[in-house]
Amino acid sequence: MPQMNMVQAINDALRLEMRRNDKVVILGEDVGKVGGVFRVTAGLYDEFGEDRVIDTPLSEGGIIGAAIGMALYGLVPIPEIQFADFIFPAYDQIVSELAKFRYRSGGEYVSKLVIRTPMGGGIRGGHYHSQSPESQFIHVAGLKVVCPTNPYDAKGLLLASIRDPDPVLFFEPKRIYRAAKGEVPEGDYTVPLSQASVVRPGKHLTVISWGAMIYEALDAANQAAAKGIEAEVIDLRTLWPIDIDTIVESVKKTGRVVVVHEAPKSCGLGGEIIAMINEKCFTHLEAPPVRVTGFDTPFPYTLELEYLPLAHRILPAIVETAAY
Amino acid sequence: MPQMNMVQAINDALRLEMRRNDKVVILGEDVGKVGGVFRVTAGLYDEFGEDRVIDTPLSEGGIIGAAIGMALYGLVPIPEIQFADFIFPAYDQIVSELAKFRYRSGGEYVSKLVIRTPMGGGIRGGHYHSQSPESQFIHVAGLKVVCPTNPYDAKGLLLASIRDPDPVLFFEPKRIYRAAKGEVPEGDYTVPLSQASVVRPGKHLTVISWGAMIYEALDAANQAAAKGIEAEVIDLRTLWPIDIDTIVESVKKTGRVVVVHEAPKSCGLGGEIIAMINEKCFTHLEAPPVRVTGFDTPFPYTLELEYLPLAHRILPAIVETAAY
Amino acid sequence: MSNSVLLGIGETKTMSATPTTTSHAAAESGARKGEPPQVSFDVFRVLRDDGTLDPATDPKLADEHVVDLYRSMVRTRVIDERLVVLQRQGRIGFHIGSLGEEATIIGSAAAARPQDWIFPCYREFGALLLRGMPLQRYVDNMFGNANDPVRGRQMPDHYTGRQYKFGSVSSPIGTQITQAVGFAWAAKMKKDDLATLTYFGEGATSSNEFHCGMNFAAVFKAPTIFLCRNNGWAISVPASKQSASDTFAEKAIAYGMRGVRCDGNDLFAVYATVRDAIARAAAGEGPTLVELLTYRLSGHSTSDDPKAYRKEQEVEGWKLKDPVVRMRAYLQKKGLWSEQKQAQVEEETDAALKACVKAAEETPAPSLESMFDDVFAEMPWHLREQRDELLKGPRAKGHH
Amino acid sequence: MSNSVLLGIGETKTMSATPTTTSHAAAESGARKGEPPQVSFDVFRVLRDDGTLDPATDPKLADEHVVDLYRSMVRTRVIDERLVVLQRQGRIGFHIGSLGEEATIIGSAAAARPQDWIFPCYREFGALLLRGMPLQRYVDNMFGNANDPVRGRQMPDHYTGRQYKFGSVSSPIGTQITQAVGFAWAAKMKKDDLATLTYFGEGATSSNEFHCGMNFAAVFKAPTIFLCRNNGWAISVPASKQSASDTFAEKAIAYGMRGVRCDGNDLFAVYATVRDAIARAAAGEGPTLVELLTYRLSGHSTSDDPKAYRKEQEVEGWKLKDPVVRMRAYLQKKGLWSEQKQAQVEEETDAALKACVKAAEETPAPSLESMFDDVFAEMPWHLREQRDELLKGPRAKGHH
Ligand SMILES: Cc1ncc(C[n+]2csc(CCOP(=O)(O)OP(=O)(O)O)c2C)c(N)n1
Ligand SMILES: Cc1ncc(C[n+]2csc(CCOP(=O)(O)OP(=O)(O)O)c2C)c(N)n1
Ligand SMILES: [Mg+2]
Ligand SMILES: [Mg+2]
Repeated sequence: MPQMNMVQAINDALRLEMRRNDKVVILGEDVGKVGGVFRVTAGLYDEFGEDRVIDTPLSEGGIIGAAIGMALYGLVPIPEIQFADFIFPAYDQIVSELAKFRYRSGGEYVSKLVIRTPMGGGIRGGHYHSQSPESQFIHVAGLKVVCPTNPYDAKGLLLASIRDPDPVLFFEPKRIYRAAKGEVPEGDYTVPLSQASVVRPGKHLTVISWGAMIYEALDAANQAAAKGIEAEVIDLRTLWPIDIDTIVESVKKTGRVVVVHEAPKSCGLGGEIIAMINEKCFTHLEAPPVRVTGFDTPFPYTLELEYLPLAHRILPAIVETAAY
Repeated sequence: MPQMNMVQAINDALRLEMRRNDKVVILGEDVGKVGGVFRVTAGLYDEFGEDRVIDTPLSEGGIIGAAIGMALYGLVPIPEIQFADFIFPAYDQIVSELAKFRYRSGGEYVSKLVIRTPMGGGIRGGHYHSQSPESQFIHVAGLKVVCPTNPYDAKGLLLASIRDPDPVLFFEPKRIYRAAKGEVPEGDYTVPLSQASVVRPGKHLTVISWGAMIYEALDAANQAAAKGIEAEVIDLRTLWPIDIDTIVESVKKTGRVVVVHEAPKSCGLGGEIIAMINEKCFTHLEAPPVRVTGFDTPFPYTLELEYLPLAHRILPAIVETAAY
Repeated sequence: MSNSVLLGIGETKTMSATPTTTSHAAAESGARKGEPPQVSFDVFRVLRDDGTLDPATDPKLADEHVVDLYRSMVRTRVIDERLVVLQRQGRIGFHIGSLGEEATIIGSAAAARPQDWIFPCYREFGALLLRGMPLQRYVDNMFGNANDPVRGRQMPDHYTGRQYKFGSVSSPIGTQITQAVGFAWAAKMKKDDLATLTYFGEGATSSNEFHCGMNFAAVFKAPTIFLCRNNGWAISVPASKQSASDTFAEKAIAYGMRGVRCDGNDLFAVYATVRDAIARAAAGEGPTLVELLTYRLSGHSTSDDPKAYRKEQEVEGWKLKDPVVRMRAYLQKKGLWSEQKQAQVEEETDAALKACVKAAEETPAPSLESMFDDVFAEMPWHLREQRDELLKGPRAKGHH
Repeated sequence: MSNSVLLGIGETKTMSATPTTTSHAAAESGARKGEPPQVSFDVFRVLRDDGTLDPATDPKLADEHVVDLYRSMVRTRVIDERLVVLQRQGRIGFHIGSLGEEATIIGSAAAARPQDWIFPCYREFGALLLRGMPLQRYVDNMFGNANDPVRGRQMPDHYTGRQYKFGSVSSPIGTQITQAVGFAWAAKMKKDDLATLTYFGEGATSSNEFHCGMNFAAVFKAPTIFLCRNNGWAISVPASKQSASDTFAEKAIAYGMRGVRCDGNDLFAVYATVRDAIARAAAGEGPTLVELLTYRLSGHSTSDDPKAYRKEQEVEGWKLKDPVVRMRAYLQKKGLWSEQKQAQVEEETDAALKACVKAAEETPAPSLESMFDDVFAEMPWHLREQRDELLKGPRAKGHH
């Protein structure tokens, strides 16, 4: 099996699906000739031509609005938003239109598309090239939200997202675009949506995370293991609809929870997960669930490594929660 | 003291502050000559003229973008968004610019303004005239979020919001625009931000809510009282920064929590409140905290009374939580 | 927009944006990408004040066809008036109609070919009925009952009609515009011969969506016809305060798009203009922005009282240009219409509507369960839970 | 936009949007609201190819002033080149500069009156330095250290300079445009005599913000000068794919605004155009859209390699129009400049920059606590808690 990084695996998935299905088109800023600012769409313009890999004007609203129209027609557009931070000019189309099309038309119309966008910190991008806006989409009924953490999942989840009947936001953790490497099967396979993955089994405590922070959670869990604490680490993979069963099963076993995410704490997905755990398995909780997250400030430049919930901040949370 | 409804009280606050401070200007769609589609700005155009009560083109992005510029200049704009559902074309300016101005300029620039907008269901407005998007703003660091529930608070909170140094989103629960009536002092007074109000004391259980649902919570609490359950009802008034002390104090006393809000459940403020309660007073919890909220669907038209978390849905939650 | 003269007082000057070009991608020489955009500030007219057609512009429709379209206009108007009454009686919650704008809607929808798709704003129920939607389904939508095509989920007049190649109405202003562009562009990619028509008011030209949609359509030559119903008002804001440009048609220049102005109260003019624009689009000549000069004779919707912001005098002026009255005068002059026919179509419409209303009122509300369908293709666990919880709990007071 | 001829090859045709008007608020008669917008497709030039000034358009600047502005252009360029090296060395994280666009920035900022405010895009550090910001503070911003005016919170080149009447850079394209309009509009309300200048690239004309800002400025006659640096590229997307219009200036027509085109590599032309636009705005004649024809000689930023999408040949063509080279030729011809002076200003700038870099590198990172300041005027409980938790915990590896 070939070794790939995340960028290559996503590129591979796009190429595969574009060959398989001529309804798939890519559009966005700089996605064509130059293959995207992170080179995720590299080579696709050459293979599929400018009608299927489309450089657009600088307008996220236009990209998503037009993509919704294309999808109503029956194409499967995969618009790219250059950075998740720049998705907001298209927010109205996403939350008012894309999310509600099937519902508001009584099932007559479906706007099936996959919005790909790099998210998260770790590339010294400051306020506007680092954000993780997942909860701003999860709160809106009708959207699926996916976030892969390794090349295998990236390819399989993207293929599953493209073939899923609902609109999907596919957030790509850019901090690990090149750093996360692994074996990726050639050819077709999917990783099912809404199934979390237990990336490290453990019995003392459950760490729930996604995206680039999974590696930090694992790092912290390994350090905790040296202290005799066996943390189970859950990679959500699909953020919404969330795999509640895997979470509940783990928490019932461990009774202790740490949720880790890059986004600011308040009204992030972490709070939602804790509320759900309260609803589902309150009596199993042996310690207060804890969050290790980005702070409730804009994303800083110089101090980004202090802002991010890296292993050095996760470890104390694990230790304290285990000892509670 | 004069009796007023919410619309009159807000109008009174606007008039008072515009007389007091010639930097205050109002802008929005239909706010001028006709006084707003809910008549909240009625009479202000006549008193203050078209330079201070400004009918704008149909562009929420223009309204908020220009208002931010006005505020940078030193005015105190009070833009109106006709319905909270239509705030999204301006979402980028609010979350990328307004929220971050002070921070990103190292304190050099402040964009102080108050966005007023009617929110919530209850007027048979369907998908797009009923939503409660507060959590989509609370998640973004740098914004204050206020939501009054009665005419006295509406006036006092609006005056406080206008004089507060930070940008404020002022959500007006339109279901009770005219239904909520009460005595409102003439002249100047403020209700401080970030102070919740215990609108019904009780010892068995804490109900936390805001906006139009406060009346439903009170209704349910009164019905519960007939069954011997004394619920304490907290009206948050300011949603962010939240008054954690009042919440924690109550939960420490009661050990039981029901949060009620109109917005969809997932990633709503309710989940955040439960997570905070877990962090602050986990050991005091005697029952799993419960949410009674809008469902995770778009806001429906015909079935809106079933969608809303009205008293008939709150009461069972109170009874079950109290009996847990 | 300046407010100077009554619509129809002869306007003659035209303008086409044909500047020479200075560019800067210096090394890439080459000719202009296409024809220069043409924008006409003439108001295109066919139906003259004397009730005859201008032979120079007459689209030459068969008499029967014209009579049929007139019937549609009358039906649209009768339905409009009756729905306002139903709203006043509290039997429906809301109505937003097309009083005075019937020619813009019927004329344009009639000009569309069967394969063309319509992306509506919210005043276009006349077009939906013209496309074949049964009146009953429209009325069910007004009542939000179990037979409503949108299952009672949206406000009245938020209809949908996929099988009639008619989009899904939503409230946010302008969002249909970019969607119409994407749809047409996709069809073009697939070499399918279809165009999209998208309707919006002049107020919507201020929206983000207008800008994005116009730009993408022009850059990618999407076969979309942008139908700007300039009805003078965006709720209480006059067209003159919406934009400082002299016309809405000239906004096309900014995008290198063709733009035209047309008497929107002249069914023949609307028909000819839209038919021509579609033909150009189909021939690969790209999109057109059509400014349809018309007037909203009623309030913005049943929630609005226009007396608060505009003068009766202005309304009276426009009543003289009422598109239904003008058509009727034309048909009567040609001997194609009579008092009797008029009474007949009005009565028939009224009767049909009454029957539909009765049926709609007798139809139950959508089921509680249906509230949780169609959020996703398959219902996820959290919605199943929420549904089951609702079903086992008590009903709201006033539950349908 | 079409790509036909080299900038500077005589362009003569002009166009002004002066149609007669048809309106429809019939009862409200009355004249046009103002003058018709004038849009010129001429490329306004002063500095001719032979290195002399066109006497017809010469803004008649004092020689010393011109020499000063040239020095600013050179300084800007030297700083740009040196910062790219620092980035390659890994000493700064990022740089986005103005190589080839110096005349657009220095010429326009120089034309602003002291009371006018600048709302920058991200290539305008030259304007900030011209306005008096000490070089050290700019360099501190490049390093994001404790002395950085934005306290290390934003990426390099996201500067701010309130005391220099210079706005706060943010990354999202176009957001400064509407803000500049609101600011100018507020000043006008308060009868303060000031204008705002806002910079953006031709790519930004596709943004929502351009549309909203242009429309509001024109409707409310806000004294804002819209400076569109048309540098040919939006990262890898050529201007020809950004819009189907022939020029960016003509986008003004859509808004009833004045629009002009100007050789952006001609400092005199930029100066005269902007001075004139400000004078008009100050006289209550409203805003102007200025298209400045220029070229981005470097990559989009240090993160970009333009070889992947454009031909060296195109770049070479534009190097012949290098604004710094053109100015220098002019000054040397007039005897106002020499090799020696050139060497001197380059060396001085280099030395000054080196010293600033040294100081910046020796300055510590912003304090941990500072990360929690300025979110709100007063720190709320949740931020105090988060701060205290961070302070008492361990530091990150690689912590500054
Ligand atoms: C984004 C958004 N903002 C505001 C509104 C409220 N609103 C509904 S219709 C309308 C006026 C529309 O005017 P115009 O575009 O001219 O269309 P018309 O109603 O005249 O046909 C407004 C402001 C809305 N529906 N969507
Ligand atoms: C809303 C938004 N979308 C995308 C980007 C990424 N981006 C940064 S600069 C740029 C191109 C800008 O081109 P132009 O406006 O011509 O300005 P120039 O860089 O050429 O000066 C893009 C796409 C962004 N910063 N903001
Ligand atoms: Mg209108
Ligand atoms: Mg550019």
